[in-house]
Amino acid sequence: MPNMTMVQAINNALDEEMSRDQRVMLLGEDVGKRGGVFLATEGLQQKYGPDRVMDSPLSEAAILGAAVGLATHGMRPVAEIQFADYVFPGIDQLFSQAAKLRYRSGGQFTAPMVVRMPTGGGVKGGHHHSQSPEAHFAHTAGLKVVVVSTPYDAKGLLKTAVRDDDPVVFMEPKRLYRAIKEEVPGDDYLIPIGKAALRRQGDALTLVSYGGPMVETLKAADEMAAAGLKAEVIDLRSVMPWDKEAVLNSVAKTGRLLMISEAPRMASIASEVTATVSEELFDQLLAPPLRVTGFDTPYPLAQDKLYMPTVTRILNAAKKLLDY
Amino acid sequence: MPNMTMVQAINNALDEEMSRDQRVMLLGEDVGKRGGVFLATEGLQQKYGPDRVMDSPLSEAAILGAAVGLATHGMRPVAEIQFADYVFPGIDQLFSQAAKLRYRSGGQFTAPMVVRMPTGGGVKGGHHHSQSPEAHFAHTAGLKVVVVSTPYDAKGLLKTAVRDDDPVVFMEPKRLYRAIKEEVPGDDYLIPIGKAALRRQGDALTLVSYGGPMVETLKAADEMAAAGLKAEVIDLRSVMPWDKEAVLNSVAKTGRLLMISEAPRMASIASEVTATVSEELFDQLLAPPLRVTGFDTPYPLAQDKLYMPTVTRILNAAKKLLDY
Amino acid sequence: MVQEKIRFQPFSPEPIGLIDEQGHWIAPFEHGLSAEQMRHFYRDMLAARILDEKLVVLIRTGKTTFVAPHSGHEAAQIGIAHALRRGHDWLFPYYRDMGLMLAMGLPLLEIFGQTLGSAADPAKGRQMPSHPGCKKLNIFTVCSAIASHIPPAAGAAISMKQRGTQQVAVCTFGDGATSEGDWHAGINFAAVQGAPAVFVCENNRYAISVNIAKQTASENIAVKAHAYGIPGYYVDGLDVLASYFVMQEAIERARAGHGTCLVELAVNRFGAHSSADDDSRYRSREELAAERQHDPLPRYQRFLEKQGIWDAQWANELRIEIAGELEAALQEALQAGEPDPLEMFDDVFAARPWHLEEQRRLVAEELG
Amino acid sequence: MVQEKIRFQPFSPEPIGLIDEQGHWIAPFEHGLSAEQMRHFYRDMLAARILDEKLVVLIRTGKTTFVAPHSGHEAAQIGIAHALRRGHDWLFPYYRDMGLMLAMGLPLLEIFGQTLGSAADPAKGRQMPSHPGCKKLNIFTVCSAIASHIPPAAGAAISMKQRGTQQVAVCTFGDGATSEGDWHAGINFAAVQGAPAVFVCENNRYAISVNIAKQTASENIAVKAHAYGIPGYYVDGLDVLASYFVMQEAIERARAGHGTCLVELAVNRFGAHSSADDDSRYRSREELAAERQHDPLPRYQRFLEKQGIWDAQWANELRIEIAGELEAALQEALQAGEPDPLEMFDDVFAARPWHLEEQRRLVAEELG
Ligand SMILES: Cc1ncc(C[n+]2csc(CCOP(=O)(O)OP(=O)(O)O)c2C)c(N)n1
Ligand SMILES: Cc1ncc(C[n+]2csc(CCOP(=O)(O)OP(=O)(O)O)c2C)c(N)n1
Ligand SMILES: [Mg+2]
Ligand SMILES: [Mg+2]
Repeated sequence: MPNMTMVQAINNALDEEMSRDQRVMLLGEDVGKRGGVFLATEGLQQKYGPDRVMDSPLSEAAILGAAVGLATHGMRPVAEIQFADYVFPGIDQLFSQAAKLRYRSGGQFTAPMVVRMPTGGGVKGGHHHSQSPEAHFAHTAGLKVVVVSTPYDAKGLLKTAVRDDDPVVFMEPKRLYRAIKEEVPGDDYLIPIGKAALRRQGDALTLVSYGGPMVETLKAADEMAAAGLKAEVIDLRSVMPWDKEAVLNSVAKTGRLLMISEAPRMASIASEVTATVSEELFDQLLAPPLRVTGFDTPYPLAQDKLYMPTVTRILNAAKKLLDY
Repeated sequence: MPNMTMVQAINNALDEEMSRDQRVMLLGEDVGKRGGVFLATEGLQQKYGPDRVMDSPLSEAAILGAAVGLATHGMRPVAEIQFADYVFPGIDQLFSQAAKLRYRSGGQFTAPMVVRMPTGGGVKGGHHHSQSPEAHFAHTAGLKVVVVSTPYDAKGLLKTAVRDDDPVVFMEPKRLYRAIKEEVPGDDYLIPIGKAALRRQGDALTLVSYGGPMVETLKAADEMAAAGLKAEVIDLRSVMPWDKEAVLNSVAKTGRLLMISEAPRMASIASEVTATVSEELFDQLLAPPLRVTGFDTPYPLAQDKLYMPTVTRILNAAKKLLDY
Repeated sequence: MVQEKIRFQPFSPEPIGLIDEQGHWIAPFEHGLSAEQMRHFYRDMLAARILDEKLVVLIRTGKTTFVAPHSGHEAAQIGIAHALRRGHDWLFPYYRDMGLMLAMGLPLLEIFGQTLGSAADPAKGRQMPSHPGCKKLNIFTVCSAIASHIPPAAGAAISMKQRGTQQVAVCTFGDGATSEGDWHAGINFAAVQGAPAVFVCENNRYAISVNIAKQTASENIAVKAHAYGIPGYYVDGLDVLASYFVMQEAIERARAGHGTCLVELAVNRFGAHSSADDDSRYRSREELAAERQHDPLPRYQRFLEKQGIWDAQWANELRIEIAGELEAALQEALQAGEPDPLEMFDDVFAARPWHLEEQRRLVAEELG
Repeated sequence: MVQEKIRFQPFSPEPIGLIDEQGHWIAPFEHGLSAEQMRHFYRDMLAARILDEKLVVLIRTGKTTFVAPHSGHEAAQIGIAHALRRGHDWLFPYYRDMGLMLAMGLPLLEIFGQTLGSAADPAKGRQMPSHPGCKKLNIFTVCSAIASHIPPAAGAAISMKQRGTQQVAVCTFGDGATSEGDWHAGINFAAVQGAPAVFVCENNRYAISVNIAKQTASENIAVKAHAYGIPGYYVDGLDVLASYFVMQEAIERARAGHGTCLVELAVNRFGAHSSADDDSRYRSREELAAERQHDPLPRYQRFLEKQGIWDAQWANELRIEIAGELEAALQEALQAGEPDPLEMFDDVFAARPWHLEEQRRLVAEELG
């Protein structure tokens, strides 16, 4: 099996889906000759031509809205938003059109489209190349939301997203694009949307995270393991729908939940998960479900590292849970 | 003291602030001769002229972005978004410009502006005249978010918002515009942003809500009271920042929390409040904090009533809490 | 049908008109229409007018909750409906296009089902009245958000071009819509791709209460086409044949591979913005009365008279026939009853995830 | 200074130019500039070029993380800087305007403080390099989101008009920015209000890798002004005096109450899009070499020679002097050290609400 980085796995998934299905096409800013600013679409325009790998004008509304029209007319568009931070000028096309089209037409029209976007911090991107807007999508009925953390998942989930009959927001933590290399099957495989991955087995406490902070979460878990404390680690992979069953099963076992995410804390995915666990596992909880999240400030370039959940911050919170 | 509906109280607050401060101006779609589609700005263009009560072109980005420029140049703009559902075509102006201007300029430039918007369901408005998007604003650092439920609060909080040095999203539950009439001082008074209101004293359990569902929440509390169960009822009024102290004090006393909101459930203000309470009052809780919220579907006209928290739904959840 | 020759010039200072107020055919070419065709335009305009009146009655009698009257837009809308290939081309309409959709063959039962939000609504009563759609007829379901359908129309047109379907995407909107960013972004994308999209502005000079003078400083809407390197046609939208022939040329031009264009149809809005509006607050009754002098129906009637095919009795019978069809469909839609409340949880996705199952169960239990 | 007479016509098919490639003054009017003024343009263009080179070096040496080179834009940017009233008019710039902001008097220490994100940055190192701003100089802090500063510029201009401040809002952006919805919405609002705003496109024909041919089908950017009923000036932005005189006329026209306009300055982008880009992937080296033949600095030098005021020794001393000033400011900015981490929680609001106090405390404890 070939070794791939996440960005290579994404490129490979797009390539396979495009050759499998003529209706699959890519559009976005600089996805053509440039291959995308992170090279996720590198080589695909040369291979499939400028119609199926289309450089769009500089407008997210044009990209996302055109994707809705392409999809409802029978294509399978994969739109790229150059940075998740730039989805907002076009977000009404996702919220008013894509998310509500099936519903408002009583199932007559649908928008099977994928919206790929590099997300999260850690690359010295400052205000507008670091944000993690998944909560906005999850809060909006009609969108599925995936946030990957490994090359293997990236390929399997992206292929599933392309074949899904509803709009899927596919978020790629940019700091992981080239951070990890792992074996990724060179052929077809799918990973279902909505299923979490168990990254570590343990009984001391449950660490739940997704996307970029999976790195710090696993580091923290390993440090604890070295100290003889086995944490169970769950990677949600999908945040809408999120795998409640997997989380409840684990917390029912450990009685302790620490939710880690780099998005701002207020009304976030982390809030949703801990709120749900408190509602449903009240009696099994041995300590209050805690959150380690990004801060409720714009993303500060100067504190690129400090803003995101650090291993220390995760370990401190875990200690609080265990000492409780 | 004059009796006023909420929309009259808002009109009165705008009138007072405009006569108090020359820099205060209104802009939005149909705010002029039409007086706004809900008549919140009725009569103000006749009184203050077309410059200070400005009909804008049909673009929320133009309205919100111009407000940022007006504010940073020294005016005190109050922008009206005709329906909260229509903030999304212009939301990048709130998220990228208004919310981050003070931060990105190190305090050199600021955007003291108010964004008024009718919000919520219950008026047979269907998909795009019924949504409650407050979580999107609360999740975005740099915005204050107010959701009023009484004429008295509407006037006092709107006047405070106009004088605030940061952008304030001021949400007006349209189904309450004319539902309630109460005595509202005809002169100047302010209500601080971030302070909740205690609507009922009680010890059986704590009901926390804001905006439109305050109506059903109070009805439910009164039904319980009739049955001899005194619920404490808190109206948050501001959801960013929300009054954690008031909520914690009450739940510390009652041990039971029911959070009611008509916005979709996933990653909502309701999630934030219950998550925080579980984190901080774990030992004092006698039952799991529960949520009664809107559903995670687009807003269906046909089920205009059923979509929102009904009194029955609130009473059922309260019973669950009390029987726990 | 591909034009043999180009008949109309873009960017004319005055609106293109083919029939004058007195009903004379003033074009430099023969219209070449059969009596049957000419009567058909009248029938559809009349039906549109009667539907409008009917919907207003439904409001007064509290049977429906919303209507955006299209009286004054009939000539423009019927011109569009006759110019596109029904069931083949796509229409991306807006809420004031009920006359257009009726003329395109949207079933009356669906129209009234949607208006009443009864079980006869294919969209299960989820949207406000005046928001229909029909997959069979390629009528993209109306969305309230102004101009949000422009980029989707561009996308569909790009798909039509890439797949060589010989279809055209016709997208309608009002003058206010032209101020939205999505309007600009969508037309620009279609134009740069040379996609077969025809963007049509039904310019009634008002966006609710906002007069065009506060909407844009451009000479007219058609000149905005300069920004996209496409032709912009400025047309008298009270003239059904001008609307028809220009739309036909624009659509066939697009079908023939000559790309995107913009058409402005200058119309009047005889009613308030909607049943929720009171236009006396912002529009003088004198101004309105003056507009009503320019009613597209009488003008076209004068044309038929001049053509010697006007028959008053035929017109009266037509009126009665149409009214009867509408009433019958209305009754059927009323009979259909309420949609099932639990349908609230369908069509969010192709299948219900766990959280919607839970929420559905909650309501099911409540309803017992 | 208000123009006695109008010198320039909008919507010219060819770009307006006053100096030809050989350096001849080819305008129908006298430039009326003193030798001092003529040298000043050169000094500022040279300083801009040297700053650009310096920033690229800071990237290579890993001292900074980002730069968007402006080489090829100098004539346009210096023309703008000289046309507006510094400290009185407002500038709404974008990230490629470092040369423009330098010429407007943005202190070198602030420039390098922002570039390094050191404590010398008034914005506390919060944004990427090339994103400065300065309240004293009315330079609106750069925001990465393309075209998001257009509506704010419109709003500021509306305020200027209402309050009669005699100010003008000058707003710059690239060719790609013209496709954004906010670009359209903002200019339309300014135009319909007749606000004193001058929107300036530095058209280098690329948006990162996307050539203008894929960006828009319009003849040029200037014609997009038709959509707003305002003049659009098409100018050779490699000609510093054409840029200056047209901008001056546009700005004074706005100041005199004649409203909004659009100016297109046609320039070249000599570098990659940014330090994160590799333009060899999408732009042939031949194309680039050809562009480099049209460098605004040598052309203006030839003009000075023709005017008989070119002095090679002066130019060399100037280069050394500027380089020295830049190096000194850089060192001072380096000395300033890192910003305080806890400043992360300041300036979100005028005062910190409870949740930011809590989050700040958490980090304070962590840092010990
Ligand atoms: C994005 C958005 N903003 C605001 C509204 C509220 N609204 C509904 S119709 C309308 C006016 C539309 O005017 P125009 O485009 O001229 O169409 P007309 O109704 O005149 O046919 C407005 C502002 C909306 N539906 N969508
Ligand atoms: C809203 C938004 N979308 C995408 C980007 C990413 N981006 C940064 S610069 C750029 C190209 C801008 O090109 P142009 O406007 O021509 O300016 P130039 O860099 O050529 O001077 C893009 C797409 C962004 N910054 N903002
Ligand atoms: Mg209109
Ligand atoms: Mg460019």
